[in-house]
Amino acid sequence: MLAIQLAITGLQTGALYALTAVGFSLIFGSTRIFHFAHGASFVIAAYFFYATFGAGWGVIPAILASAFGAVAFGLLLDRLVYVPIQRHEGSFFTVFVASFGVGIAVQNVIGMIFGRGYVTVNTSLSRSVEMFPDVYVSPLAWIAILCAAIFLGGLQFFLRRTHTGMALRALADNPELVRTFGLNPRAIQAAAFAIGSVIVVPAAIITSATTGLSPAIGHHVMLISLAATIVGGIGSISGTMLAGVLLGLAESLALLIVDSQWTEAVTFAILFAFIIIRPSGLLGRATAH
Amino acid sequence: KDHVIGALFPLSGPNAVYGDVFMAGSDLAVEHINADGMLSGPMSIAYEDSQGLPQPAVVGMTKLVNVTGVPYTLSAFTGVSKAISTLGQRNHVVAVNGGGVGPDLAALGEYFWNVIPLVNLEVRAVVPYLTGEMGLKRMVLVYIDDPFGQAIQSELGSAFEGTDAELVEVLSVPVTAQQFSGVAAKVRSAKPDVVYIASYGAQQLQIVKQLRDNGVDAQIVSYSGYITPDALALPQSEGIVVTGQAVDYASDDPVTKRFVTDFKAKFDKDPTAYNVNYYNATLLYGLLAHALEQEGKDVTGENLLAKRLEMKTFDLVGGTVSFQDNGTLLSPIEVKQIKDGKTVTLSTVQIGG
Amino acid sequence: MSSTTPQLGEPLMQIRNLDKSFGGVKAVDNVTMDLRAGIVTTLVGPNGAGKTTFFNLITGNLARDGGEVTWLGRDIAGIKPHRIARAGVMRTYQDLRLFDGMTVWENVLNATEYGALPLPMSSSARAERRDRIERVLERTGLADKRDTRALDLAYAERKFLSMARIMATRARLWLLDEPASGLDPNSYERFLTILREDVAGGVTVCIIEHNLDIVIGISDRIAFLDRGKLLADGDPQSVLNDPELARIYFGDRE
Amino acid sequence: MEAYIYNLVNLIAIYSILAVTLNFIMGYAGIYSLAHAVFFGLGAYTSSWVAQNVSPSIFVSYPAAMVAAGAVSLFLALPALRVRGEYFVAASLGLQVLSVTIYSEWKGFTGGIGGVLAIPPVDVLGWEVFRPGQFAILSVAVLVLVVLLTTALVRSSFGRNLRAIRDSESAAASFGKNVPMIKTISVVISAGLAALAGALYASYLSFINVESFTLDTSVLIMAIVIIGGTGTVAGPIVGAAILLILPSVISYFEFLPQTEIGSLQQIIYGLGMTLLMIFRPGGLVGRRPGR
Amino acid sequence: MSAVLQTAGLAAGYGGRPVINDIDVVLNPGEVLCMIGHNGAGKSTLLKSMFGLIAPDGGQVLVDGKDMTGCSPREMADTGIALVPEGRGVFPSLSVTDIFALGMHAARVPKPERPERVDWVLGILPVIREFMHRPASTLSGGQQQMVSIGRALLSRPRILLMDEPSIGLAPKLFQDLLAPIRALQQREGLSILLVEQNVREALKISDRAVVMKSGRMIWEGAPEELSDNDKLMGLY
Ligand SMILES: Nc1ncnc2c1ncn2[C@@H]1O[C@H](COP(=O)(O)OP(=O)(O)OP(=O)(O)O)[C@@H](O)[C@H]1O
Ligand SMILES: Nc1ncnc2c1ncn2[C@@H]1O[C@H](COP(=O)(O)OP(=O)(O)OP(=O)(O)O)[C@@H](O)[C@H]1O
Ligand SMILES: [Mg+2]
Ligand SMILES: [Mg+2]
Repeated sequence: MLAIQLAITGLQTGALYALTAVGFSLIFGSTRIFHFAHGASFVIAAYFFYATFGAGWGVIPAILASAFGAVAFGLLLDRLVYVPIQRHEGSFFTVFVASFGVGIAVQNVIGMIFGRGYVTVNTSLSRSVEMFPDVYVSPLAWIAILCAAIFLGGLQFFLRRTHTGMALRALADNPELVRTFGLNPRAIQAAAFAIGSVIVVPAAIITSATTGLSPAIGHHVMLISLAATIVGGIGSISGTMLAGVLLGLAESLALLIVDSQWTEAVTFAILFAFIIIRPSGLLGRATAH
Repeated sequence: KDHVIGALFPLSGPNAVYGDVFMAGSDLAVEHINADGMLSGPMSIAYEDSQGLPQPAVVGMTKLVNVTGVPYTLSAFTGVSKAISTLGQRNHVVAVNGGGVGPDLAALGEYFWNVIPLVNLEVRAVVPYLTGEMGLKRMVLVYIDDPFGQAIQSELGSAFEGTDAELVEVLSVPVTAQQFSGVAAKVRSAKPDVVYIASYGAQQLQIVKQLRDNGVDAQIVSYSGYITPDALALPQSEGIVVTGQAVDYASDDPVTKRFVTDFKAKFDKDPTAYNVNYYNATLLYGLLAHALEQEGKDVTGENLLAKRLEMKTFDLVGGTVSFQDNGTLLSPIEVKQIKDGKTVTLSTVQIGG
Repeated sequence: MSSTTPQLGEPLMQIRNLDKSFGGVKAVDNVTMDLRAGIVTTLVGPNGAGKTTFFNLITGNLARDGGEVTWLGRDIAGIKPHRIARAGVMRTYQDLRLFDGMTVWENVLNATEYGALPLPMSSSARAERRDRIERVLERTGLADKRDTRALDLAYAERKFLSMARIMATRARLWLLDEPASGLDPNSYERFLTILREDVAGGVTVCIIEHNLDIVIGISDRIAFLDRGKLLADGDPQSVLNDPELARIYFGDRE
Repeated sequence: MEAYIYNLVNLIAIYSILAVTLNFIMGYAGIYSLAHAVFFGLGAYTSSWVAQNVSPSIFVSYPAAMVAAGAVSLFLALPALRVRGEYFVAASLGLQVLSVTIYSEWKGFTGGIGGVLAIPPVDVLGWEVFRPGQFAILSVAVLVLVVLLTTALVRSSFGRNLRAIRDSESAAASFGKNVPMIKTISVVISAGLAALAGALYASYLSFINVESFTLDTSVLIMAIVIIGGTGTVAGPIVGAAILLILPSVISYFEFLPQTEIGSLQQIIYGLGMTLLMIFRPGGLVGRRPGR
Repeated sequence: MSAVLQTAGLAAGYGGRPVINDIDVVLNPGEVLCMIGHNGAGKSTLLKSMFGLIAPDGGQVLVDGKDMTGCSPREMADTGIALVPEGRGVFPSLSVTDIFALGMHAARVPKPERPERVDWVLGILPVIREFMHRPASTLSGGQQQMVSIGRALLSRPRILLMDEPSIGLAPKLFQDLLAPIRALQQREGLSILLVEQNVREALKISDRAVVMKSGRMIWEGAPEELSDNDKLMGLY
């Protein structure tokens, strides 16, 4: 019973990880921008929802506000920070440090506005009900899994079938050539940020009701996203999704064997092992040469 | 002459919420001391951000000791207190803790004082109440994997010896963890009728909420660190039993009355034990320095220490208190329950010295 | 380096039944040939014929599926690229792969430094090495650019730097992958001059080239590869005039 | 005041050593490690253990720290041989998180979160060095040593080989370089020297715990290198000085509201990092933007 | 006869360093103009600045007599210009099919016409059929070059700028490629600016030739004149 319970819990966690990680993976995969502040997008989306919902806006307007917050942040960051750095041919790590700095700033600004403590959105949906004897599942778990399936399926379709999807992959390979084709790399990059940021919204909202929020929550989210992106294979969206779910499951099922302080280590041991054994990731293509 | 004392509080980072609480107490005490003209000059506090972490704390302490030149600092958090205690001892600067409750804080040398009863007292008070009055026999402990949590674990282990109740499962969680649905599943599968939560900051609230959300209906118990505004506001906190030093806010003594009245006026809410402790820690400096100035002595760390040993008892908020020789306060412990966002006292337990 | 010095025309490297495929594509298919001392062998063939792959197999950059390669009589199966290089087989890349962050001088100097940790070096050896590099830069026309980062060089200069690196080593077999592609007539005349001098100095060369002027200007022998198969291997005239090969590769040459 | 400055000098020297050693693999070999704090920590723990149980002599405890870190760094060399770029970053991240868990749980050696208390002062030829002023001499001396050693290596053929590997691994191999060997040696040297910083840190503070060796520290070290300027000699030291002095400077801004000072400090710190990267992407000491 | 594409006093460079100066080049409707010049003469720079990939430092770019100086590649493409860039003009991780699809999308080719266009290009470059579904990273150098040219043709440009298409191509293949392009040009009035080092082959299909040296145009005339090797070498 405990195993089943943990598997379901892991699935829920994994669905949220997948949603968050895919956003990062999409942005990183297509723009090569190491968007470490993706965790901050998550925090912003979550607090926007918390604030507006708490102010009595109703669910739908609050979700829209949350999406607005995340997308606006992503786009602004792209315009004001990443584009100028790219103009100077800043390296991968220049971007990383800049992004990390933004992450610190956002965490503290959120702390000043909303308090540095812990807040949560109260809803009866987070209350678990007994499905089978001794197996409790909350409605939010189903919502999380459903959201992940819908969003990720939609994204997959979008990337495979639409030209924007192809353009995102092309951008990863060679921005200059994108221009030669007569496309605008800036616009494609902005699209990557918009899509990548908006896709954290369901995860952020669900987290605000289950785990609850503190300004520092973005950090962990970011690490998991990074791990899932790599385990899944850079540039592989479906790989990232799968990896996100697997990491969630591993983290939860690990409790069957080890104490909870080892669960994070389990996640990252998987990451480490993956890189050594299968460097191209779960579904990544081995690149030539 | 100006009086400056130091304070190492978490002003940023995940534990910053405590910094605000501590400051509310210490700032009020400074206002009172200055208003009374208790000292020869205006008193102020130099705050340094410890982030609740040892390394920034050591940097801040070095600055307080060497640049500001304070004789007396306020400290908080077990890790921070341990890290700075060596500096305090070496430089003869008193460090006073009013927030950390790890039992090993009692053994950090003569320059390290605690104006807070340490958590071993709280555990010793609550276990008989749970097993006796409430008739709860199967306990699960969820504790944070640090010196504080470990202290509670060992304290609980011995508290259960010789009773008919038992500790059926012990689950430790890492300091940084935020996801507890898995832990909740394990708690549930142990079928406890009481769960003890030993953590702090945002984490303890996340544990409580997630236990409740994931179908753990058993009685939850925690310690004084749980009594923060955030926790009281959490709907899932309803019915939780907590312990804490007994402060008789209704007491007639003038110090307590003035504190309670002014606190309510200033912050528009009831004070908590942390507010009291840092008020007391600051006031303690005022009392000692006042006494030293009366005698025409310098206000140095050595003299403050000597004076405390000499005076022994002090009129602080909550009544007259006395220190043990190791510099730690003894205080009665209350067992309380959270009802509608407030605590209601269930019982007060006297602890012998 | 081996002490046995094969005479002009004796096989330095022998390749027997070499095979390599990628998924379904047979990139190199049962190729057998010798690379003989002091001789320039030109590898020609349509795009995707497997020429670059053939180089990758000889240098150990790719693992072969079957066949045998011996260098100075020793089998070099499974030997790491750096060991094969130290044994005297060096190459250039179609996409150059210069050390972009280093200066011209450092690029060339580094090509001569094998050891992981710096070894003490006598001052005469040091001077000898410096002179050697100096001469190489002089001949490739890079002497003025010695302190320029490889990244900042113009196209032709990059091509010549790629040559300069290999010229400064003591490699006995050079594998050159389209070293002159995109060079203007002036530059490739210079390139040919350099290559002829080095060949006269005893270097053995295997070169991949599509430019017929260069092929004609330099080859002692031409090996023709198509779809991984060695279709012809002989003196330049007979290969160039083979009507079948002209049909699939050379096209009409006036 | 003096003691305060010495204290800052000590911390700057210690972080400079970390930054210089990270720069050694990052700036020259292109091995971007987010696990440098692991070796910092291992050095600190090992030297503390040796100082408490064997001898506090600098000639015993410090070399022991270097050897331990050098040996464990082979775990980092493993992914470095297989992958590059962001994959390696993630691998090092994995190692970092794993190590933090091990440092938290292996309480016999590290004291867990509680840390190691009362580490004896380091013994240099019979002198116990612990006062900030004296210790500054020691820490700066070690820094100078580390800088000299790494600079000498970088300017030698070894350094050229590292840069060659960074620019093109396959071409380096084609010119006879034993790429795995060179990478492994560079990682071991970097970790071994970083352990010296750990040893200094432990004997200076006389208290260490795992919180000083977390991912945040690794990121801080990396930020120091990048802000200072990768692949330069002075960069890491300038970076360390700036990043350690900045917070203390901000805390002198008396006009900031007391309760928010911590947050404001962090905001200024974070935005400062970002702005620096926008306007000086090559770092303070690095090449100017553009080609 | 007015020019379809023309520059007037065009100057451009990188990071403030001028590379080309005062270039007046005229591409007439329906002609193949061959441009040659030594390495580093600035030929690629000229093409890039004409196509809007780098902003000119001075002078003008005119398309059909209309001033389009400083327009983006997007706008240039919309006027019916396509550029085959120097080097490998493919996205390594995209399959050939995707590269073609993206190319047609960028060129705003109407959806229903696309399959037909692809067939048409495969008729000109039949070898591509063999590796249509492979990612471009697994293609040989020459195969990538073919895909790059194929993609430019897909938009059925009025004006085709080609930067050294012969690099890495087998001689026969280059001939095979030039023949249909020449035919296309003659049939449909396509105007081509061809930058080539492979002078012999390029001049065969050219109507006119220009020579660049050190950032300037130094010669202009009939291709036959350049076939005389001594004259050619004299210009370098
Ligand atoms: N990593 C790979 N995966 C799959 N196929 C590959 C790979 N590398 C090369 N090929 C295929 O193997 C064949 C030979 O390629 P190779 O690069 O050796 O050709 P080449 O003769 O050098 O051609 P070119 O003259 O165009 O450079 C080609 O069909 C190519 O597509
Ligand atoms: N991206 C760039 N940044 C800076 N300088 C450049 C850049 N591209 C080219 N250059 C310089 O501009 C000059 C002209 O280069 P360009 O590529 O236009 O010459 P080209 O005539 O096309 O030569 P090739 O025949 O070698 O292709 C050269 O000196 C080159 O170094
Ligand atoms: Mg090739
Ligand atoms: Mg060019």
